[in-house]
Amino acid sequence: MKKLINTADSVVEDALNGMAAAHPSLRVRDNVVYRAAGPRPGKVGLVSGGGSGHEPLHAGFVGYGMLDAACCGEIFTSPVPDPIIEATTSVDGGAGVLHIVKNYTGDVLNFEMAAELVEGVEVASVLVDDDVAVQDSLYTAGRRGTGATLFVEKIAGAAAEEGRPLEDVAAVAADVNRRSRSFGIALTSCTPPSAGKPIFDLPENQVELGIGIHGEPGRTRVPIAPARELAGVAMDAIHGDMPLRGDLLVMVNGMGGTPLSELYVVFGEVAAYVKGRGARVARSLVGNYVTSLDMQGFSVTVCPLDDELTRLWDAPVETPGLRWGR
Amino acid sequence: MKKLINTADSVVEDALNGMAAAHPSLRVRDNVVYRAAGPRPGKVGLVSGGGSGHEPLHAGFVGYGMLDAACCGEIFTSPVPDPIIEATTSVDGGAGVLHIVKNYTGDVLNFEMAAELVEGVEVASVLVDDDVAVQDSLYTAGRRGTGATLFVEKIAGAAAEEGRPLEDVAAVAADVNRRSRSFGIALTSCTPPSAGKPIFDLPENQVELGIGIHGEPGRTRVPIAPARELAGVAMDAIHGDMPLRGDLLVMVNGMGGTPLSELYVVFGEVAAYVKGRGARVARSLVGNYVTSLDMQGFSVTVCPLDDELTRLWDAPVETPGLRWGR
Amino acid sequence: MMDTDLFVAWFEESSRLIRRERDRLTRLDAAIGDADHGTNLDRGFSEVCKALADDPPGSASEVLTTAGTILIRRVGGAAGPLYGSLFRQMGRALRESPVTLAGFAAAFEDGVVAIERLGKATPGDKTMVDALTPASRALALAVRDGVGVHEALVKAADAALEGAKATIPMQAKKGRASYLGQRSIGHEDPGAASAALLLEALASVAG
Amino acid sequence: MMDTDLFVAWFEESSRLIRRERDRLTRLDAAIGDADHGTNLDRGFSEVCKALADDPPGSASEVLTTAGTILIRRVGGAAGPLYGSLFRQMGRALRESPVTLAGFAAAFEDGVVAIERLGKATPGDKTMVDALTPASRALALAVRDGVGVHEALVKAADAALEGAKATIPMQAKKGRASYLGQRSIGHEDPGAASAALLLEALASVAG
Ligand SMILES: Nc1ncnc2c1ncn2[C@@H]1O[C@H](COP(=O)(O)OP(=O)(O)O)[C@@H](O)[C@H]1O
Ligand SMILES: Nc1ncnc2c1ncn2[C@@H]1O[C@H](COP(=O)(O)OP(=O)(O)O)[C@@H](O)[C@H]1O
Ligand SMILES: [Mg+2]
Ligand SMILES: [Mg+2]
Ligand SMILES: [Mg+2]
Ligand SMILES: [Mg+2]
Repeated sequence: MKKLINTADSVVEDALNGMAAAHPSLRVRDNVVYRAAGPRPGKVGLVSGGGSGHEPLHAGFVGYGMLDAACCGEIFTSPVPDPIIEATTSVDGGAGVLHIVKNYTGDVLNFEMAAELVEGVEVASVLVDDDVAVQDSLYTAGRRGTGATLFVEKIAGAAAEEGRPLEDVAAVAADVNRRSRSFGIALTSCTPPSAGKPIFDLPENQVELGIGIHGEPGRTRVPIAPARELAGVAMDAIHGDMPLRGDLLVMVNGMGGTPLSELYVVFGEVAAYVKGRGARVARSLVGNYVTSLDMQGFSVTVCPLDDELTRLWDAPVETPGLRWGR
Repeated sequence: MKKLINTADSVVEDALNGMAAAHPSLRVRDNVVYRAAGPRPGKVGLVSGGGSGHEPLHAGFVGYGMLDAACCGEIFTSPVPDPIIEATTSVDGGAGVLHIVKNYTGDVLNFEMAAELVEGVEVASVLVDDDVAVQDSLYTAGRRGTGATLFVEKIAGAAAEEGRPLEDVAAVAADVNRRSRSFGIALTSCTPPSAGKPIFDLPENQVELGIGIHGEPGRTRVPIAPARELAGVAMDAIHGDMPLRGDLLVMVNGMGGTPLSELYVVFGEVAAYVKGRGARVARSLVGNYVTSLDMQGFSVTVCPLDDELTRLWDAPVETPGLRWGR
Repeated sequence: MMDTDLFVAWFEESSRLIRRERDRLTRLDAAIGDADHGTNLDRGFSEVCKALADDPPGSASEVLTTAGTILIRRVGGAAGPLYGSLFRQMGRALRESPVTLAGFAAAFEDGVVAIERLGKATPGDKTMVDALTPASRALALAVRDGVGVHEALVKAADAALEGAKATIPMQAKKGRASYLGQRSIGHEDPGAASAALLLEALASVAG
Repeated sequence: MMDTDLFVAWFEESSRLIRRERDRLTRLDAAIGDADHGTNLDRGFSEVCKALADDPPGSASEVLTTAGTILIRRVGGAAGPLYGSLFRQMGRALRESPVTLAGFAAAFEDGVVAIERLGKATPGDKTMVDALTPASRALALAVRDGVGVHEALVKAADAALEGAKATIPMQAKKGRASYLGQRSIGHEDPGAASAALLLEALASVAG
């Protein structure tokens, strides 16, 4: 294992210290990243978090127009209840706090415990479960939360900045999640510092279909194919689950180790696919946003937009990971 | 080789098509990326370019506040004169055009030929040569242009938006380059699609010091060390060439395959180093900006700021790769 | 009878075994999960031992409550809240001190039920539950048959180990492994493996 | 005498050899550069052949000028402008057609000087110049000694090949390889290697 770290145990803390040093707009306390400005009275607070290793998610999305706090667990390990409780209490501006939780057993259990234990703060939660690679059935823990988390955090964040009440913000967040679908493909595994080697081995000529964002192996393994075909596999899975129509918000997301140029190649194919189905890419995002350490690969996330969601997506945002309009 | 591409020959074109599809603010013609809005009368035009494989540099920096056009060559191969001539003529708003050229024999020769052949446009050029790993002497082609290219494009771009005359903009660009120093360290090599395998092999326990941005091997090879030490090696090289003092613009740049979290770990160490020398990180940038395909590693670029340069750095910019203030 | 020191010793031995088996647990988690189970438990159980050393609890109930609370506070992921609830529930259930085997068996059953309630897993889902429920059943039988504490705990440990191995052919229906569908078959569940270690630890300190 | 067809054949054969040796040239460039020399020249020389086939030039001068222009237009990198200037300068210098060996030798020398001027490289810098100048010298001697065209071109090819091999122990002072400092020693310069191929091509078509 070759990594730019000091020790495997200190990597999360060291990275957060670096973030704090790089972004005066952020404060870091006990592995929770806050807006330096603190809570705004009357604004619903947005708290998210989960295991680390998905950067810029979540910490990179703390700031105006998105999150108020991000609770950062160890690599791929959801945070424990205490910091979630602390974050929830700290960001409450009197209008309550929304927990944005990716649907993984660990995240769900720890956020639930925190929500139960927190005192004097009205808490609502939204579960993100957009990954169509997993069937939502009695035979699984339900769909994973992946790329749509960014959409939920951005759009709910914009709604919160407008001063909307907690139930509104929660409803918008749930709506975005309900509309969103994702599918991911890996060219390589990733190496958690504490594990010291790749989570799985992928032969030089194979790719892993239907991967999540924790280096878990996917559903199946197939020979590597041209970007056009791989984009087709991802889009077929999404289109099969939710036929593409109308104006779409489309993200081609890198898993962390894939260069931007390759993501643009994939996006070109995704855009052609969307056009071919008579739908339209109204808004797009291409880059490494919801990652899995140094994994090479991509995921596509699609969310049909209406005028209101488009307006909220376009609203100003100022975070280390996503910024426009100010 | 495992890549998200269609064919090795089409990768540059495919990626540029994807960029055009993702960014309505851009137009792509003959592997040149332009602002869709076209030239602004009276504004100095900024044209840069070089081999591809460094994304988001250069194409990702086309837009308000930075470049007017980026000429994209094949992977690691500087563009030929024709597109440079075409770009130069197309972006001229009557105030002349500045060529921002990284100091590599191929880039220099092709931009020089273009500048000689272009007709009816006043052309000035700035050479970027910030890489302290190379001695500028009779025994080398001179220092390479690396991370400082982003600083030059951003700050000269801001000066151009203010409507300053060509010689001013060229002078600002030259000043930024003169102040800037960079040093890079690689954990792995990179794989150009047409080569099909890594340019060099690096044993599991070694890193390459003083690398450029074309997957060239560096000056020396040493055993992997903690991020603190590697950051120290890079900063010692920079500090030894230009003692750190006053307000600094500091970029910790990823080589393309390194996850953001590791770059923040490095930035934390770089910030501590700067503080330890009594200087101050006034502005910073952490991310994959001037890359070498899928190479894992980082580079640090430092530029001392004065009030004027700080103002130009902070000025609004709206490109796919760098955006703030609008 | 099981006294307070025995419960303290249980967590010390558990921590030792988990440290020893950490990489195996992480490898099992790498195969069908995210390769953090060993590291997470190692971190959590050593914190438990520190806490128990820092201020020695006065009763078995206190030992278990402290341990459960620290696991919830320090481990994270799925296993943290689940194991934490197991021990907190046992602490709540155990009012006597020293503890009789019958009392322990009942409390352990309560703890396992708490895990099942929290995780909504049932036997056969390929989780820690598949190691814990056989252990609980073995304890109940031992109480019925009136066997001694050590023998009972050895039976429980054997049952847990068997239960863990029995997860190998199962397809996971809960937790991360369930994302793999059929591909989860053929691997031992890391949580079941760690649960078996906990019962092995208890048997050996009661020896 | 060297007629127009010979010059056309020169570029066809060069293109064939470069295609055949592409991966070797790229490997040489990978060792001390950026692994694109073979691909770049292959692209450029096949474009040259297309152009020469599309409208057949009427004179040696035209062949060389067309070839040089296309190389500048299609190759990019350092080698594109350098080889382009070599051939464009030769085209400018060659007014006669068919061409005498003396005329060719003089034009070739002009071309090499053009490369030296453009790239500011001198012999010993570990560049294509180290293959081209010995070839030019060999041609001049052949003219002085009045040897035949084919024999002269074979001598030039041998000199170029020797010159290319002689770059192995050199430390690069120009181009990408110079960034490596001492580490450039022990590798043949890719541009010198491709220059040797060009002269080998000419010798074989003149045979
Ligand atoms: N819903 C559940 N009910 C019971 N046990 C579960 C459940 N989900 C996961 N587990 C157990 O947790 C173990 C994984 O723990 P760990 O790796 O620490 O957490 P995570 O899966 O969050 O990384 C699994 O092997 C399984 O035994
Ligand atoms: N300044 C120079 N003068 C003469 N030849 C040069 C010079 N710089 C580079 N070369 C030649 O160009 C070759 C590299 O060509 P190529 O790989 O196509 O371009 P690049 O270095 O831009 O990738 C080198 O091997 C060397 O022979
Ligand atoms: Mg985990
Ligand atoms: Mg090149
Ligand atoms: Mg796990
Ligand atoms: Mg090259």
